[in-house]
Amino acid sequence: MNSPSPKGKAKETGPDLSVALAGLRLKNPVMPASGTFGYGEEYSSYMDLGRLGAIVTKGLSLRPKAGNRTPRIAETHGGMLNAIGLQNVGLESFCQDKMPFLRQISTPVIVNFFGNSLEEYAEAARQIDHIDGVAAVELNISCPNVKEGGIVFGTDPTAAAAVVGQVRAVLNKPLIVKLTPNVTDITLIARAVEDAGADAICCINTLTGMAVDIRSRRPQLANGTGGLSGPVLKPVALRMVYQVAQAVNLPVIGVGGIMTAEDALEFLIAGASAVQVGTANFVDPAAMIAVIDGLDRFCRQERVPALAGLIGTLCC
Amino acid sequence: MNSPSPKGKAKETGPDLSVALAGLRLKNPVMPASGTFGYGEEYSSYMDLGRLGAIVTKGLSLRPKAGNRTPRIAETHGGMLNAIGLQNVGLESFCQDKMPFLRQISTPVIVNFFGNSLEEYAEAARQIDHIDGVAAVELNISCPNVKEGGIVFGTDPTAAAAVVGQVRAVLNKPLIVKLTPNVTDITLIARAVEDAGADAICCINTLTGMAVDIRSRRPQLANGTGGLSGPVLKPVALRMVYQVAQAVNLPVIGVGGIMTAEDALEFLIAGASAVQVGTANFVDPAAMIAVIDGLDRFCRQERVPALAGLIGTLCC
Amino acid sequence: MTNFKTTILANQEVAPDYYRMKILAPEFDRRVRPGQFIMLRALEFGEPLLRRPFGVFQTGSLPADCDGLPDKEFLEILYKVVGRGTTLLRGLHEGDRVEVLGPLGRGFETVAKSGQQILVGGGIGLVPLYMLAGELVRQFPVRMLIGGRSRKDILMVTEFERLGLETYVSTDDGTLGNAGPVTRVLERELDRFPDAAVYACGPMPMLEAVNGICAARRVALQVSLEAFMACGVGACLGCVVEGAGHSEEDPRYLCTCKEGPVFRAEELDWERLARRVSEGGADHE
Amino acid sequence: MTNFKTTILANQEVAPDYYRMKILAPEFDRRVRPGQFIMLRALEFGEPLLRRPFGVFQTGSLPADCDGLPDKEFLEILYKVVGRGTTLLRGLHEGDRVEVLGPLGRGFETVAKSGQQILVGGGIGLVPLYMLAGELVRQFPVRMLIGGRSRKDILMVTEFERLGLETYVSTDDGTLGNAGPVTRVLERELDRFPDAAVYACGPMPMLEAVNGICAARRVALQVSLEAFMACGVGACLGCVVEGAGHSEEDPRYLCTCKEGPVFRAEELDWERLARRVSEGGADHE
Ligand SMILES: Cc1cc2nc3c(=O)[nH]c(=O)nc-3n(C[C@H](O)[C@H](O)[C@H](O)COP(=O)(O)OP(=O)(O)OC[C@H]3O[C@@H](n4cnc5c(N)ncnc54)[C@H](O)[C@@H]3O)c2cc1C
Ligand SMILES: Cc1cc2nc3c(=O)[nH]c(=O)nc-3n(C[C@H](O)[C@H](O)[C@H](O)COP(=O)(O)OP(=O)(O)OC[C@H]3O[C@@H](n4cnc5c(N)ncnc54)[C@H](O)[C@@H]3O)c2cc1C
Ligand SMILES: Cc1cc2nc3c(=O)[nH]c(=O)nc-3n(C[C@H](O)[C@H](O)[C@H](O)COP(=O)(O)O)c2cc1C
Ligand SMILES: Cc1cc2nc3c(=O)[nH]c(=O)nc-3n(C[C@H](O)[C@H](O)[C@H](O)COP(=O)(O)O)c2cc1C
Ligand code: FES
Ligand code: FES
Repeated sequence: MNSPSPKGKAKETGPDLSVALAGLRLKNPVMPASGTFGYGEEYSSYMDLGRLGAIVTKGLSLRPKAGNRTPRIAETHGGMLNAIGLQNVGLESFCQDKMPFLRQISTPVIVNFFGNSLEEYAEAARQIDHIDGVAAVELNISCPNVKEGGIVFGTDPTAAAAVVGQVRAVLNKPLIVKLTPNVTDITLIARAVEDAGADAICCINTLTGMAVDIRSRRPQLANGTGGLSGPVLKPVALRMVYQVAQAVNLPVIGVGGIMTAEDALEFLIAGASAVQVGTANFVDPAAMIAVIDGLDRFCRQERVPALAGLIGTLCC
Repeated sequence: MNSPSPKGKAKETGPDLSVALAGLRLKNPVMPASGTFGYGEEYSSYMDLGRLGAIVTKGLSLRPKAGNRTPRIAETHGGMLNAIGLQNVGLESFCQDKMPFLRQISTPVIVNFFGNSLEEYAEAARQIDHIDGVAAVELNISCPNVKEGGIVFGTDPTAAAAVVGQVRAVLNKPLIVKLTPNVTDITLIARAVEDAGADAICCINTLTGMAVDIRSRRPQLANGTGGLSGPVLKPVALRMVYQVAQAVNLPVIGVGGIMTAEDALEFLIAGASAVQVGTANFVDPAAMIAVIDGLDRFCRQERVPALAGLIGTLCC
Repeated sequence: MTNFKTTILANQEVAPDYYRMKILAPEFDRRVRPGQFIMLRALEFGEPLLRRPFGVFQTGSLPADCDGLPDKEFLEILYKVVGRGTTLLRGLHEGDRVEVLGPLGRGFETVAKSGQQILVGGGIGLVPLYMLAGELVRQFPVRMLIGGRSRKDILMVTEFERLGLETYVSTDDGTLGNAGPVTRVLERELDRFPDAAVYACGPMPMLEAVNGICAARRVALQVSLEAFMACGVGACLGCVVEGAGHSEEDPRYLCTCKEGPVFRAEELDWERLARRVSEGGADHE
Repeated sequence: MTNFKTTILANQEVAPDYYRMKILAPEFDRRVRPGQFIMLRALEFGEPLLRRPFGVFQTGSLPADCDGLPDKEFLEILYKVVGRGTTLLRGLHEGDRVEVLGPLGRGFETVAKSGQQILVGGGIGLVPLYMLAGELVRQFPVRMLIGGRSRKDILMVTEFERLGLETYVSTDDGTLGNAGPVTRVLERELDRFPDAAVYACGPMPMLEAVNGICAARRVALQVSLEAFMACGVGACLGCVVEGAGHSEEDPRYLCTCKEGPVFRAEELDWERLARRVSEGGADHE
């Protein structure tokens, strides 16, 4: 970090916000959570995307996916439920229509993807590995294994290891595995995923929840249940990030309810090497920029020369 | 329901709010959640305790328990974390000092209790079974089995069944089993508990969470992690109540984030036969009375003659 | 598309549960098209978390105070109090801070060649039609059909009349204007002007009826839809509607926030739209 | 102990970050003891969820308006803005609605036989001492020792003086009154009046020092403690402190909300108290 910052004014060098993650060096630890930032373009008029530590895409699958019927979202106290159903344009269209824009952004692109069988996961990974301009992949294992009775890959250590192993076998790019919080002991899954070859762990996806319309006596979501996100998630996400960071030797990306720089700092201190911001983007399209600026301010105030020095410094 | 209501004015009979639960008939489905209402007396100056559907005590153990160091509570967005550590006066002192007051209240008393080994659970159950004036017991299985490596009883179907079986063997009173939400599949636990002889299921206890003080870089709770309660919990609780009500043939008590009558109705419609109000008592000491009055109002407005008719009527 | 923090200039009740809110918004006028909307939230409130979508009713400017400052350009919304977010909005006052994301989405196309322009607004659905009417009336004869359940749901009639439109009111219960659905007036007017262009906004059942009428007569129709929204910019995919030709195998979802809220009728899959539950302004008539 | 919804009569800044709030509270005066507190929340806000505890600074009544209504009895709190809840309180105005639970807890005992009464208040900790001073001064000579970090943390000196007390101010940085800790003044006064009774409220380190001094001289001491509170009525067991003789085997927890906030010094386990982290007003000096 000897070179002067590109847009740098002629004043003293600011704190170093950069972090290392699964072989990547990020200019700061802040990136969007998959599914809350589209394919980047949607928010490009609200911020300089190049300021982000990385960009994470909406979850992609081999073929386009229709997603669920509407209503797909419902608001709850301090959070929201979503049952989008992983609607996405599919890998082919992503390469053609979305990647050209993303390649122009001067920040690493992380592709989030999923499948409904081991084969789908592996084939998707094979294809993504060849996409030029993709810095890393994020494997969403919160999906049911449709072929094998529908158990969610990420809720069972063996199934989680299997899918990670299949993907690892065909993938050269760094592999981030995103865990579901709907489990008894997330450290068991984290360890299985580590052993199967993951380079980093992203923690957490949404908690499964429900809301009922008492007049119509129907679930508020057409799908019945949905994924809970937003500030409500933070205490659970923080606990799991802490547990996982203790349990494995991989870097952890913290996600769940981050709205402010203070929230992000809680995750970094608890052991996260980077953070993702999801629902907050809906509340404020410039939320991530505010988080980055806030991290910078905190480091100056507290005289922290390098943000990475705070990672995992929780004293218990 | 032929007798005129005791304090009844000379107007038409109101809606019937009563519900059946594990052999008890409750005048309405609203009761406090264990640990948020002390031993009843604490709130007696704010309401007529006799109006409650039942009273549930703070969790009790064979011997007095010291609980955790402080800070024991921290507020989070839309909820709170607690790590009280099950501090309680112990069964003996409960019988001597608390029961005489509770016996005077014209509503069923439900004793919540826990242990740290199968033997402790069984011995506590044996003693409670003999306490005059206790209508039912609520078994909290969110505790670690200290003797067997510390795994939490309620997170494993076999361990859950074992503790319920032991207690069932010595208990004549109705047995409610309270489940922890920190599991992959709550229906597995619910079915195990049903098979082991439970009369009802209470769903849910707190989600494990954490909060970090970014200046001191310590957890906000002395205990590190704590239990998340309050409105944030509602979507998860509702989902689990719905799942459990589908999975077992026992009545379910819904608990988690209930603040208003509308919240309670969501739970009843999703399949709960009764509801417990916890954190809301701290926000408003008369919260339960407001919930009861609100249920009454809803039934009048929607012309529901008997509230029990709404239970489990969710159309999916 | 910008996001800006600003202040409320006025927030007045216009009828029970209906409010007009003027929001300071310099240069908004230049950027907004009739039919576009904003996502609004009150600052300094944690709850509700998400912003709420509102059509832009009009833009304008208040004369400068004696303080020598320039005129205050504003955007105005007209809203009905239906739940948590709008209850909170109702409680705000002049000077309170809000945050506005917008203008968002695709507005009405006004590419009609000639002829009668018929606007159909049901309840609060007349909001996006006001700016449209103002624009159309400069070139075309415009007829405004306003419908509602009852007298109290009929708003802004004088305002529309002042634009110089022919305005027809109907209420289901006959407490104001013609008794009966607004679609009956539409049919009558289309009998007279069979090649009119129609623009509609209102509750879903009304829109379906309007679509049925227009489709049968091959009359060009644009509708403005509602949906639950989280982001408002096409990122979350929460607000989709099924487009024409949609199927499970070949999904053709359209984002109400980005590809809408205004759609040409033929872009939509009306059969599936009709099956939507509890969305799309059912509560807002 | 009641819970009542009421309105704010005034909410004024008295120094940067310090506010006085008068709350309409008929008949509160009759029920409250010096040292008791209330749990307060603003209505119509979902966040923060839990009420916040505040000592009662004083009670009083505002003269009736010309409207023929009776005098407005109020209770007054004095608070420092430190976080979410107090930031929200600062933003409230006359007429805004709040909910009050109280009076709560055990106040000061004023059973002293005779002699000097010495009150020691650190920062915002002087709040509960004001009513106490007013009560004591009717019977005894009272000395009020006010300490703070700096000039800006010293409040209400004139108010205390007006009660007719001897008032001594000290600041750590010497910007007002004596330079040095308030405990130095306490030692000096105790040298002069060795059988005085002492009453203290303030940050934990100050209370410990005061306890050390009083214990060594066998002077009767009452302290008012702070703790995080959820219920305020003894139900949640969130606010406990270790009582004298406490051990794991024979736990002697006392609820700050119910058995306190005022304790006789000998009731407490001072060694364990000293080990408490981040509670008890450390941030409030
Ligand atoms: C593009 C667009 C333009 C709109 N323009 C206007 C307008 O000009 N004036 C106006 O009064 N309203 C308008 N609405 C509807 C408005 O957004 C909702 O009434 C508002 O979000 C309700 O918020 P709430 O918190 O008060 O209600 P909630 O508490 O969230 O819900 C109360 C009820 O309102 C309904 N509802 C909630 N959100 C929406 C939504 N986004 N779309 C449809 N129904 C909803 C639900 O069915 C629910 O039963 C528009 C909606 C969209 C999508
Ligand atoms: C019996 C009692 C009487 C009190 N009397 C007064 C008073 O008269 N005037 C006054 O200004 N304050 C008083 N306090 C402290 C006051 O309750 C807290 O400052 C307030 O709750 C902070 O709320 P917040 O949401 O602004 O801060 P938060 O956002 O909740 O926290 C900000 C910081 O304040 C501290 N804090 C938060 N809550 C408490 C608490 N309950 N006790 C101690 N520290 C806390 C925390 O360490 C945290 O770092 C009293 C506390 C108690 C227990
Ligand atoms: C509307 C929406 C869509 C989402 N889509 C995806 C997805 O496609 N893939 C994925 O791994 N996570 C998805 N998530 C989960 C988020 O990436 C994130 O894990 C979660 O929202 C918690 O973070 P938050 O509280 O900051 O929103 C989605 C979340 C939301 C709200
Ligand atoms: C301070 C506190 C203490 C609690 N103590 C107990 C307990 O002793 N036994 C038990 O089974 N649950 C206990 N709980 C859990 C509650 O009974 C309830 O399951 C949980 O708080 C969720 O409900 P709520 O969101 O309405 O608070 C406690 C909760 C709180 C907040
Ligand atoms: S509201 Fe998010 S995509 Fe339309
Ligand atoms: S605050 Fe609940 S016991 Fe004291």
